[in-house]
Amino acid sequence: MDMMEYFSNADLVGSSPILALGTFSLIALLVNSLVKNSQKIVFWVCVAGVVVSLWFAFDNFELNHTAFSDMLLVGGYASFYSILFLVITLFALFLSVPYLEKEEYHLGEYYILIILSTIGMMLMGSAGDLITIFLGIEIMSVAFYVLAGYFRTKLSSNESALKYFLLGAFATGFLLYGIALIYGTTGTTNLIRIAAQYPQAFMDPLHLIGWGLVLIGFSFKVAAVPFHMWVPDVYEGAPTSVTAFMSTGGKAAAFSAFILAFSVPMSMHDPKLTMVIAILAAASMLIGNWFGLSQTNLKRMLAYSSIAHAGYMLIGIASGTQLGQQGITFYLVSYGLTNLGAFGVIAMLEKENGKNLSYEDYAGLARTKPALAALLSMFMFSLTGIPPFAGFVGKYYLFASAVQSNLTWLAILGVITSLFSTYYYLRIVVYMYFREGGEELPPLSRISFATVVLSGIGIVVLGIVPSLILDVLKSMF
Amino acid sequence: MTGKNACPTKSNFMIPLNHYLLLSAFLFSCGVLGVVVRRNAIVVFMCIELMLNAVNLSLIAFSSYLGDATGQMLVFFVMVVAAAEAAVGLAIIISLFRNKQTVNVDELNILKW
Amino acid sequence: MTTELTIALAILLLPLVSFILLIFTGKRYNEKSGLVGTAFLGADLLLSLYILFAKIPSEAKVWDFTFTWIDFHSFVNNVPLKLDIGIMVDNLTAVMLVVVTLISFLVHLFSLAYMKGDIRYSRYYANLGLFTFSMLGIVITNNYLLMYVFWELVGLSSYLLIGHWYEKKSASDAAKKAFLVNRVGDLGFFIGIMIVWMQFSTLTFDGIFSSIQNGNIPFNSNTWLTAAGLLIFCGAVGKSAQFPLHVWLPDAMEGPTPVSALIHAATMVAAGVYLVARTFPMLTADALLYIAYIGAITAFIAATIAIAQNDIKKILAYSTISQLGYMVMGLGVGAYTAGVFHLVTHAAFKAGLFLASGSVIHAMHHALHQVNDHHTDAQDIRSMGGLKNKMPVTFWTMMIFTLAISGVPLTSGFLSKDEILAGTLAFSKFSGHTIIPIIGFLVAGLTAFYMFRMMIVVFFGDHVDRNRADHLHESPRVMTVPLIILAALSFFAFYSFNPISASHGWFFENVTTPTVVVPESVSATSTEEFVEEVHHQHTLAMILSVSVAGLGILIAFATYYWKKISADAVADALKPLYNFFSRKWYFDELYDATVVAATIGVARLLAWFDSVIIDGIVNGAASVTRLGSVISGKFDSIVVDGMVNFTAYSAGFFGMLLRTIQTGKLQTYIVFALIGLMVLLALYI
Amino acid sequence: MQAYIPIFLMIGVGLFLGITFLTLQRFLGPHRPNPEKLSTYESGMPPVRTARERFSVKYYMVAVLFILFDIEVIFLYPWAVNFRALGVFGYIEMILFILILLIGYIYILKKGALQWD
Repeated sequence: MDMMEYFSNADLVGSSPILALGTFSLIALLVNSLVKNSQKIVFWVCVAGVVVSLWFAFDNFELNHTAFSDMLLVGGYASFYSILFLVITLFALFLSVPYLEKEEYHLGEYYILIILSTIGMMLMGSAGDLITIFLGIEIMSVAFYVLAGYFRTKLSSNESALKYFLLGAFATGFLLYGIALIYGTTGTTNLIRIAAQYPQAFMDPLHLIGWGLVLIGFSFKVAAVPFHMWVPDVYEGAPTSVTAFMSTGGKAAAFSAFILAFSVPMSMHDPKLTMVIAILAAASMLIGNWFGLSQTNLKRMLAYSSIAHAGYMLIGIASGTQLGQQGITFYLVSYGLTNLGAFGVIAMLEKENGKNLSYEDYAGLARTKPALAALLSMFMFSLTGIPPFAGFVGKYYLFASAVQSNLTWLAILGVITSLFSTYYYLRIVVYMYFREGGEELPPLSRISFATVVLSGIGIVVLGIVPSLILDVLKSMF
Repeated sequence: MTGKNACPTKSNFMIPLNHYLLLSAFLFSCGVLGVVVRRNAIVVFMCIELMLNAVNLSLIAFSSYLGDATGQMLVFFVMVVAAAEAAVGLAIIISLFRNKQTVNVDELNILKW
Repeated sequence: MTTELTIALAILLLPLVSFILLIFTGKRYNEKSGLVGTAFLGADLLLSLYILFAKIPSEAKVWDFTFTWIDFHSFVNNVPLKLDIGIMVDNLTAVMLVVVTLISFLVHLFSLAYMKGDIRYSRYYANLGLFTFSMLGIVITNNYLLMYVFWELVGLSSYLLIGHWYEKKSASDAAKKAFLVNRVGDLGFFIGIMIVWMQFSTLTFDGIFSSIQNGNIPFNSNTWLTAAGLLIFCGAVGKSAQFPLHVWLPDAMEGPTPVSALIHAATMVAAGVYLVARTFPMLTADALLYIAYIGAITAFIAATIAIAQNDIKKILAYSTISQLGYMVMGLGVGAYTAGVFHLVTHAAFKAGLFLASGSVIHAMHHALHQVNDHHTDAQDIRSMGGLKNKMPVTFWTMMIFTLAISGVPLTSGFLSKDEILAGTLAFSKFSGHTIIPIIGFLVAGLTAFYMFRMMIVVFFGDHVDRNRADHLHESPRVMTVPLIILAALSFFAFYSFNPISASHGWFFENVTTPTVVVPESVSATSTEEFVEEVHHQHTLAMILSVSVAGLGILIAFATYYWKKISADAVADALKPLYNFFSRKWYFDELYDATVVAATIGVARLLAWFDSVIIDGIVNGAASVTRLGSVISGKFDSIVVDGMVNFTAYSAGFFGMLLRTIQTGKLQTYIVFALIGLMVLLALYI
Repeated sequence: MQAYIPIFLMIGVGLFLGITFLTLQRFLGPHRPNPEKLSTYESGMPPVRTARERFSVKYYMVAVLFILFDIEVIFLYPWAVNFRALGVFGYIEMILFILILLIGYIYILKKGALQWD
């Protein structure tokens, strides 16, 4: 029997970035088990894996087909997101080394788990089928659960992991139930084939409930209000380097799958579905920003900010247009760079046992570490959405998409909540520049600093010349 | 697999799809309720497993009624994923127990506000 | 981009370069930083002059360089979605460039001596550079986006400058107050911009105006057009210290005096007037009427307060507010060129007044220091007197500035004030709002009175302390030269060869009223008719304004020089009124009593609610005590910082919410998620 | 309703058999208790402590690993069903799959997770 019916060269090429990273993760696992004290080697194997995978992803960019009987998308969108995840992973890997060494808990498994979760993200970003989305989410999440509890002797890390795990698994139940109902009403889990059955299938209430449940599952993953409450606890308790990775890569992956899945039902421009997503977006922007106001711990503040930013990005989903989806994609790039940088600075200044994380601890930083203070200010400006940083362009994009889809009220709300958010973002700047302080700081590592500087350069370049990404986006959608 | 063999012969003896779905929904709700009211982390997790298995039931039912194998395939994946989650979950609970000597989820409150 | 625009860009960027240079090298070359900054600004001034002399004779109405910054390759409301930004130079911009760089240069020069030995000397010059850069940015952009960015930058850099001596609590409070009050206005400005953008999907002045001209009105309603105009005007109300947001400006006098000259004469406060001028084409008749009234009210209130002040800088501060009200009123009545012209002439003589007062204060400080007097206020005019002979250059230049601001013929102030007053007369003829010209003339008289009161008390008679008088000296050359330059610029000849009318001078010929684009049904009187009427009213305005100014001066001399009228007796006779004026119409008290008190009240209510109800239910007695101490701590900080510390307040409020929702308990989270799910489900079905 | 007959039958038979055998042994079997017999049976060793005690964490470890490797077999099932149709290619695929599991096994082995002491 001819096996080419099941498997072709095109499938191999299409999945090459994922396969490559998977292979390297296995090699790393082998190295880790066979060689003693091999953290450094494992780290470099993982970096090599990411680089090779990046190369394959770039190579695939021009392609435009599907693999494994439409289970996997190849090229364009999938490649773009794969590249995004891989770059974020690379940043996160380099940020982690000094952090783990400082905390004196340095194991090779950490890096393996990071790239395993990246595999999950890449599956999500190139999913052509609800099963692929489910698998991707699970691969990513299971690795995240472990990473959140990585400091296994610390109670806060344990607690963070358990909360994340139980709520994550709970959300998976909803997502899966939704998938089951969609499958039951259309007879397929493939997104393309589901879309082919529209608009009749869309009239079935069971089908709609299915999408509603999938929406809930995704809302948990992207941290949209009211399914957001795990976020602050998990972000605060997890190791800072993991939080940096979760809040950027994890969020980007969730949104990449969100876009893929919901481009199908959103194509119907159903006012009720739009309204529900718009309300999720509005609630996230309001709650995230308001609760962010009263935080004193920077990690927790950034957690609430992450909820708020999920709200901004949901505007793009609610708009249901290509403009909105491009906006989300751009936003994810800028948000990823910004948050990695911000968490990078926080990880660098953190002292043992999670000390040195409050606003007060940053007083007078401008005098003791002017470069770090300037960088952190830039990240805060970008999160606020002040030109000429990348955050501004992203917000502009998303608000424009809202106006285009007659959701002007959402854009107005977005602007107002952004104004609110300036209070807590710029408060840290005020502390750094206008308050006296300055305790002993932990020694700063060069690698972390270089990474943070790179993300700083990234947001400025993207803020001034956004067309670098915009032109790519145009060709993707 | 064409699915023809997997499809039971449609006869008068078939249990209507709705009954499966209702049972599945009932089990799912039981799971959700359990997650909300139980305090032991392991029991909470078992209730989540119950939710997943409720979904498996409806998937199998759909698969059988549609005569399509995709649903069964998904069930395999769900089971494997559930097993992996169980392993990780158990590990997390154990490490928590080692530090805190309890698995009561109400006592997890150093992270709040 | 043409050569001229490249030069214009260089004008914009030079102060920024100066700022960056001084920030990075300031510590090492502290003494040199003043000279570096001044040199940069000198070059900037020369370039600006070049642009002015190139632009005025040029055929082109405007030099514009616009490019698409971001192209989203998409359409919104059938308009391509993209962000165009750029710079432009028209006659107004060219004039403003010179005004800003000139004043800034002179302030740089003046500060060389005035700020000598300051502990943050290089930081001071760096901030001056940043401020000048931001101000030039406002003047040179061709779109609201960049304008807003520079607008906020001006706010930030003025915060830095006013709070330069931040060890002094009053200085840092004043800086905060200025920043926050400006924020209120900026919020309106921002919303205005948003309305405009939502409708037109562009932010360039040109794009917006041509869109309106083609009948594209926000939400198809002229009311919204008026609202958009007024909201943008809110920004001007904040920056130009118009009623009711004028309260920050007098406090901002806590900054170094040259900073006051820069910020409160030619730049920051002028930005508001400039904004109105730029937005002028899209202002409806209704919007203009509001603007005119706001200007008139501001001019009147500030003038009355100025009469009763004794601090030399406070008097000048209120006179600034009053004159700004004049400009805004001028623009509001439709006398566009007159309003802008007053901005230019005022920039010169008001900067001069501030610098001269700086010179006086400098001398007083020096003298007080010599006699070891640390109690006398160096800024109180009652402790001065007889400085005429001690400081002749300062006296004569300041006299010229005072004549100019009082509107005495042969000065620049006379020309511009006259045009505005003629404009108000014409306006009242068309619209019937006679109160506006009445206020205009009244304020002209008041201005002459309080300015001469200040001059007489400070410079005439004998010095109050003979001992101290011996130590009073004229300021060094580097301080007097800027005064002389500004005094020269306060003569009519620079603006018009005709000493009694500027309407055929180069300014009026070249800076003309822009074409109004609003629909005819809601537009104000057409420009041609208006100008025609202004010409008719001109003579009347001139006669009236000279008489009221003369009257004001006469009363001032009668009261303070010849002592024919006893100022104290008058103050006693009109005690309630005098108190009302000297306490600044109780605006600060009013705001304290309303806004700040409301904030505190809400906080107190929440604290009570939190401690009594929420905690009683949720946490029990133990945490009440703990929370009580937290809340009372918060309460203190609210009382102390007033509305400044908004975040502390919000922490109290949202802390309460968080305590009830974000309990840290897993199942609470799930329950909230399920409740949310139910709500969404209800919406879905 | 007819469709449910097999289920009800199943339940009925199950209950019937369970109850019958439990009752039967009570009546048929001899019942002569002594302390030795009533104590917990532990492979013929005398019981040391009560049986209701906490297990060592090591049991959990083994249990967790068991679940994982046990459930992975599920993927062998569809392959086994269509073994002939999938041919050599399927065989290679399965070998790869097992190899991946093997790497996991090596990891466990080397980390000492299966060592009891």
